[in-house]
Amino acid sequence: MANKSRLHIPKPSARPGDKPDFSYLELSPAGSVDKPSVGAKTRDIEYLSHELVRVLDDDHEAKGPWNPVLEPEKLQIALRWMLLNRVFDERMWQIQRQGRISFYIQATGEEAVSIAQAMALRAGDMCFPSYRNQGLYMYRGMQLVDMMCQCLSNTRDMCKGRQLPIMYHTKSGNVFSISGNLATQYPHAVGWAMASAIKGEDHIAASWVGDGSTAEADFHHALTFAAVYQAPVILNVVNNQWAISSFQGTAGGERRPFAARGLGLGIPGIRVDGNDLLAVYAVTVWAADRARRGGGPTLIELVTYRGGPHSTSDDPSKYRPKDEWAAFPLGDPIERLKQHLIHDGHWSEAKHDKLIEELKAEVLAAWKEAQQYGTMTEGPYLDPASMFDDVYAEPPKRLESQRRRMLEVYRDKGDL
Amino acid sequence: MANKSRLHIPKPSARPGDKPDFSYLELSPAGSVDKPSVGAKTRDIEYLSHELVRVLDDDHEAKGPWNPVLEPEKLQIALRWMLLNRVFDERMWQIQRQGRISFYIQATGEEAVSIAQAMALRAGDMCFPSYRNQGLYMYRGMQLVDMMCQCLSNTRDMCKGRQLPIMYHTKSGNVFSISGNLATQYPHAVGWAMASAIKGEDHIAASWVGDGSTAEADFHHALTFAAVYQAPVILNVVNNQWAISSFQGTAGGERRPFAARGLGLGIPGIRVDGNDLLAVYAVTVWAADRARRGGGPTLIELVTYRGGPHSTSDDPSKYRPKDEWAAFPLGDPIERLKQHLIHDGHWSEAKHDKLIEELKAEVLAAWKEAQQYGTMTEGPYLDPASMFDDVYAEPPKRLESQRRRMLEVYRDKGDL
Amino acid sequence: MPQMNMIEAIRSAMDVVMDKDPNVIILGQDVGFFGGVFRCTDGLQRKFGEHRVIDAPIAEGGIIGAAIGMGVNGLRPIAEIQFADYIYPGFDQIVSELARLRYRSCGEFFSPVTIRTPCGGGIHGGQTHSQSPEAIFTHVSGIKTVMPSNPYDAKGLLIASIESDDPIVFFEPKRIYNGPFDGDPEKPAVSWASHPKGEVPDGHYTVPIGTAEIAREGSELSIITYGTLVHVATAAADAMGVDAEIIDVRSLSPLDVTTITDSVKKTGRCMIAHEATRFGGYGGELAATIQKDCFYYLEAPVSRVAGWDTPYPHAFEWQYFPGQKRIAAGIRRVMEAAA
Amino acid sequence: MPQMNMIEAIRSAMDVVMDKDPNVIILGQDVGFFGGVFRCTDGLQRKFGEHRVIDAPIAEGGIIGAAIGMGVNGLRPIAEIQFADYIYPGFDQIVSELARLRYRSCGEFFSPVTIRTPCGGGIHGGQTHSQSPEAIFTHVSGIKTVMPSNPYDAKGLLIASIESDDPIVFFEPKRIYNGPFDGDPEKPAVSWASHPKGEVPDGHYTVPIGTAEIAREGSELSIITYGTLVHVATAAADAMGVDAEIIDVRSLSPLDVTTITDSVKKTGRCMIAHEATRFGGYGGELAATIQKDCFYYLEAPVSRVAGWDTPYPHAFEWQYFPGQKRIAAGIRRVMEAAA
Ligand SMILES: Cc1ncc(C[n+]2csc(CCOP(=O)(O)OP(=O)(O)O)c2C)c(N)n1
Ligand SMILES: Cc1ncc(C[n+]2csc(CCOP(=O)(O)OP(=O)(O)O)c2C)c(N)n1
Ligand SMILES: [Mg+2]
Ligand SMILES: [Mg+2]
Repeated sequence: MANKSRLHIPKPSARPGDKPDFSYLELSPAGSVDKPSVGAKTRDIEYLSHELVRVLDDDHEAKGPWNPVLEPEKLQIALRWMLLNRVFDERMWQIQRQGRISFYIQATGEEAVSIAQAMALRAGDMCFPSYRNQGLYMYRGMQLVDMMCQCLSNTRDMCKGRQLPIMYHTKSGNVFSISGNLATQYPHAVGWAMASAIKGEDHIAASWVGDGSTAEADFHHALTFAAVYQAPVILNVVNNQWAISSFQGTAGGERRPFAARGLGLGIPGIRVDGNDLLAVYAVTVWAADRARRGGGPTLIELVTYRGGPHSTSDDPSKYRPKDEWAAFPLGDPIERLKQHLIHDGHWSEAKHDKLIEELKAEVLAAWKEAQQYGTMTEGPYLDPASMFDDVYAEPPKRLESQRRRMLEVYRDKGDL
Repeated sequence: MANKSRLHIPKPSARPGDKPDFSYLELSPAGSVDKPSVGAKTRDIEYLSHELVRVLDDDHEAKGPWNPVLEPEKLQIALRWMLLNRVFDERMWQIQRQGRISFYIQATGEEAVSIAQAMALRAGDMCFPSYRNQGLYMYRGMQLVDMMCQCLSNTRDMCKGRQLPIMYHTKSGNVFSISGNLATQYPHAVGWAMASAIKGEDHIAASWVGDGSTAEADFHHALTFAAVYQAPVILNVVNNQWAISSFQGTAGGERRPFAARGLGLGIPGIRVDGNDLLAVYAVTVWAADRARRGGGPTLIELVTYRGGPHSTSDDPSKYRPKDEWAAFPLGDPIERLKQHLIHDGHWSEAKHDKLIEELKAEVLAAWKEAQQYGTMTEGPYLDPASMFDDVYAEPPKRLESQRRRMLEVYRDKGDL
Repeated sequence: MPQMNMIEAIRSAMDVVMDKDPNVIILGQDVGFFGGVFRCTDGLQRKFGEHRVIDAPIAEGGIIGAAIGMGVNGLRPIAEIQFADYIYPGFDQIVSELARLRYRSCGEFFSPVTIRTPCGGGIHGGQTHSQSPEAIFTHVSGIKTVMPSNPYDAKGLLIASIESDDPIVFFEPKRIYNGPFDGDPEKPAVSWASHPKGEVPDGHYTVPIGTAEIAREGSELSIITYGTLVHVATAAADAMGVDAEIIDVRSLSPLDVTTITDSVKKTGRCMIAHEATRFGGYGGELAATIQKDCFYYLEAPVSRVAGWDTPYPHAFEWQYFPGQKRIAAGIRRVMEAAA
Repeated sequence: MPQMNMIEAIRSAMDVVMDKDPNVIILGQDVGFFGGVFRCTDGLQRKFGEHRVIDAPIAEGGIIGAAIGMGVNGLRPIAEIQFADYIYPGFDQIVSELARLRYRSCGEFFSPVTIRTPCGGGIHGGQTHSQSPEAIFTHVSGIKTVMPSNPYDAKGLLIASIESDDPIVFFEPKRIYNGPFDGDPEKPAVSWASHPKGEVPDGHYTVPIGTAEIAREGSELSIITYGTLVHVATAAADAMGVDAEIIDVRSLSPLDVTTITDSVKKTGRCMIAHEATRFGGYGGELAATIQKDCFYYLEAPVSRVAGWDTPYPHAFEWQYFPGQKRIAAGIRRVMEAAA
């Protein structure tokens, strides 16, 4: 039957053993894309969804109308956050490999997304992240030790042991609780933004999904509601080329950029070099401004690459070339910002190395502290009886009696 | 709170008491829209989603590149089918009003959609209709008496009393079973088309949803799968301006035509005058051709107007101007085709009146016949024991015992 | 005291809460200008404005998803799903998000959404306007599931639901919107005016979630039921002259086990009745609990009368619906079982 | 006879059927080139081509919706949902369409889709990789619901499911993919090689849907269970030295009532065990049926051991999971109840 089949089957440009091939990626030269006014009509800015907004060029210079012209100090801070994200991920990955946490997800290669966008938003804006946005939590003030304690499900775990590692949340930092279900946070962001508008506040919401997740119903729900009510929301699609083993074409990325997905609803889309911190910052500021002024939603596609495996449960050598990341034309966001700063005379290899060492030490110190609150194998442990809390605000009797029954059977952690 | 709210609330141009206002509808002059080749690239035909393909002009002449140049006999047949649809609906409406069936839905004002598209498709193509596509069943050979028997849930009911009136199906006619749940048939059509491609057959599928239903998840699923696998399918959005009491803007129609919804996935969209049988026929033939040649899906938006109430349960005077239909700039599809035929010298008022009388008689005869198979108040009745059939291909024992128990309690229809 | 039918009582509940709390908003298909296909929100948009009574796109998943986000941002959304049969496209948002948000964020985030939806049969609605899907929600930890059987409870429970910080699926048995229904479709319609529970205070009051009510005291057997069937069961017992105690469960989750088991311990016999299909239905949970807690009191097995295990068939509505005859047969089975 | 683990058995089932019937195709996330996140479809795309083993977009509703359409057009689709926790976005298509298509079209249209999905806990998967949502499917008329507990049954039931013209939700308890699990996470993993049901014929055979199996004969009480807990319950009974009869339900709907009630009539005592949360769970249906049919034989109330009524908590997996201790406590309760 396969022989006569006329079904189109999307195929990635390279599989293991093949030479990486990113010729399918349409790139615009840095600085080449016009920057419209925030009040521009959607119809007049459709081009933004097909071009690629870039600020940093191949010679590490910042160029063109989207250059946000940030002070060197601010860029050094951004570099620091991206590096922290990377160093943290590396350490946690190792820790998982040593069996000390059950699961982990890296953002390797995508750090500019969370850091640049966190920088571009205001503290009162609400973020509805995916599981690869740990940078948002960091930037919004979550302590490394708290993130580690969450991954350890220990006595300081903000999730009280109820969630898989990396499923953080912070109300004070205005970053939502991560769900294991893809894209469900997208309509939440739109609803949150609608409420903000209803209350006459000027806070906006932002949410993130991956390229693969755009196929989910909630992506459509979010876009539809955002368009209908012109909700002040930024809807980000992080196109890191892969969804576990499926390349972005499996989600419909073969023909048009994901940035174009909202055009048919009148939602402007911007395609941006997701590994160019300056560009990401600039488009996010633009979209936030637009939303805050009542201009409605913007869809931002961040073109990047998933540098690591999908998660600690994944082995990408089974489905993509080992050296694909190295061939990715948009490079590594950290390296690019570093080179830009060096090029402008505001940074050096030595400073960079020193910063990395500092951050490693910071992460290590946090890890040491985190373990004091308990590890998987050594106490102190969370009280299992707490698993019956927070199911409801007003708990039904049956949960109390189940709690009692549980305690009759399992008196302590060893007692299974 | 409402005072400070900055939320955008879509509002229809007119509510009861207001003067109808269709200035929001963008119209292209008849004959003015270019017709691309079937092999044209999606990017090159985006304009089709923003224009309005029209063939019949205000002087009833057929014009321009989309004119399918159909023989007068064919047009007379089309007129006949549209009229039959209308006359049937009118009669069934009355019958419901008399309490002789429990429910009915008209297609009044939208008859060109089903008839023109049925004419444009091949018998082996599979249709996945909405509840306003009765014309498809008629054209595909379903007898009026069978449709009536379905609405009566009588002994000849193809649904054996299991479905609300109007929820027909015909396997031999290749028209799917109607669901009460909106838009669920859309992904079925795509899956069916995928199977056709997998089997190497050249049958295509077509499906229909309303403007309001485009907000449902299944609309997105269907578009995504159709785009990813380039399924040979025509996805129709019948924009009749209303979804019960909600105008098309509530589904996101304020900013862009529904025809543009697939552009971001690379699905070409065509916006067509849905009350112009020639135009609808022509775009459908074009899209079918494209699909059959492996060009993939096309989204067709049919701009029309729901001439009647949503269903027999609805009262539109509560939410829209009474005279809105009369003000609709695209008129009535039957009247327009009639005038075109008269203009060309192939029809006359007298013939038209006579045809209506004929059709009324045909419908009445069918109604007389249908009643012989049972009415709601008089036998013969379907055997209630049959309600346990077809839940499964291989029925579990519990259904047999429930059937027995039911029969112990209710021995005959009166015995409730 | 004013007389209200269930639609008026439900509308009054929303009116009262919206007057009191500017954060309460309504989101749903046709709820705004039109006032809802069953008129439950009629007049509310006129009174509270189109920014608080909002017509929504036809996307149940979107309505619930957006409502969750609104709730997280301090609003107290009431989401109307036009028919319970159409709640499934929103199922993932209910189960995976609404139900678990408080738990997974340890109370930092929650969303006090009330989902109102008309359910049940008896209105010639066919397969897709007659379903009773309550059982599947009772199985979801983190959600409360409520179904009133009369105007007084409808208003009191709905106010309690809207004001609760817990998410609630609030089922409205549409067959009794306009009057109680004893299961006989041939009888002329009766209005709520003649029913004591048709008397509904104008102002604010609550009926606590988690409490069942003894709808009719009796000593010979206990009938555990809810929604429309409370009235059918009462009529059946009356017609048979059986001294049945009828418990209106009202709050399916959390369940008021004590009121139910006290009754069964007293009568020693128990029948459960619901409209939903029997297999895997909520009656299973009730029967399992009752046989466990009342084992030594039961003189007969706990029996269930329910919708047959088929989709809801349009033409055989009255053979499908657990009407008086089927309930009577069920009662007889329980009464005749040897102790 | 070859030894297979459950993954191999499941793969073999698909392989055998695909060899036999060119209309069988597979659709799911990561099922193609990669072979599935649990490797169940590993090698099948290589063998049958990418037009029969198809990587799908991440849209469970789309996967099931498209599969239905394919089935209507003569294919026999196997849809893989990566985790049962992610089946809810496809719930409407399952309940409103797949389950009812045959009924509403009186058999003219139907779609023989098999939905395979890994379920259950015990793998440190947290809330969204551990759920057991089988109960909600058993309540849906028109769907069959199956859950094997060993490689032999997995293959036989899966072949029967794929070949059946009825739509089936086929749950795969992932904790026992690689070996039986007695509930003690500290013990070294065991493989299926040492288990008699790890012997799996290479070719075609079926295990009929609708039949339960006596996993272990006994006389003192009946334990009714399925999936992973079959092994946990066996280990618990063995450890306690209780002569329990353990029934592996396997086919949740349709249910083999006779095998179950025969056992309970014989032993006079009954405990039900499942991983899913207890309230509104499938155990309710089982208990309701058993107390009804075995009332005069029961010496103690039917008891349920199940997941607690909370979301599945990551760190307290072993306090949540109904392990040997909880099952033992349940057995004791049933055994100690006065007759
Ligand atoms: C509803 C749902 N379906 C499936 C999964 C399993 N899953 C987890 S991540 C993933 C891939 C997501 O890819 P993408 O959206 O591109 O994000 P990325 O991992 O690349 O950041 C899948 C299929 C899930 N978590 N939720
Ligand atoms: C899933 C679902 N939600 C809601 C409804 C109730 N409903 C029936 S028709 C309708 C309006 C549909 O409008 P549209 O799609 O524009 O089609 P039209 O009636 O105008 O042809 C609604 C909301 C339904 N049938 N199914
Ligand atoms: Mg991705
Ligand atoms: Mg419409």
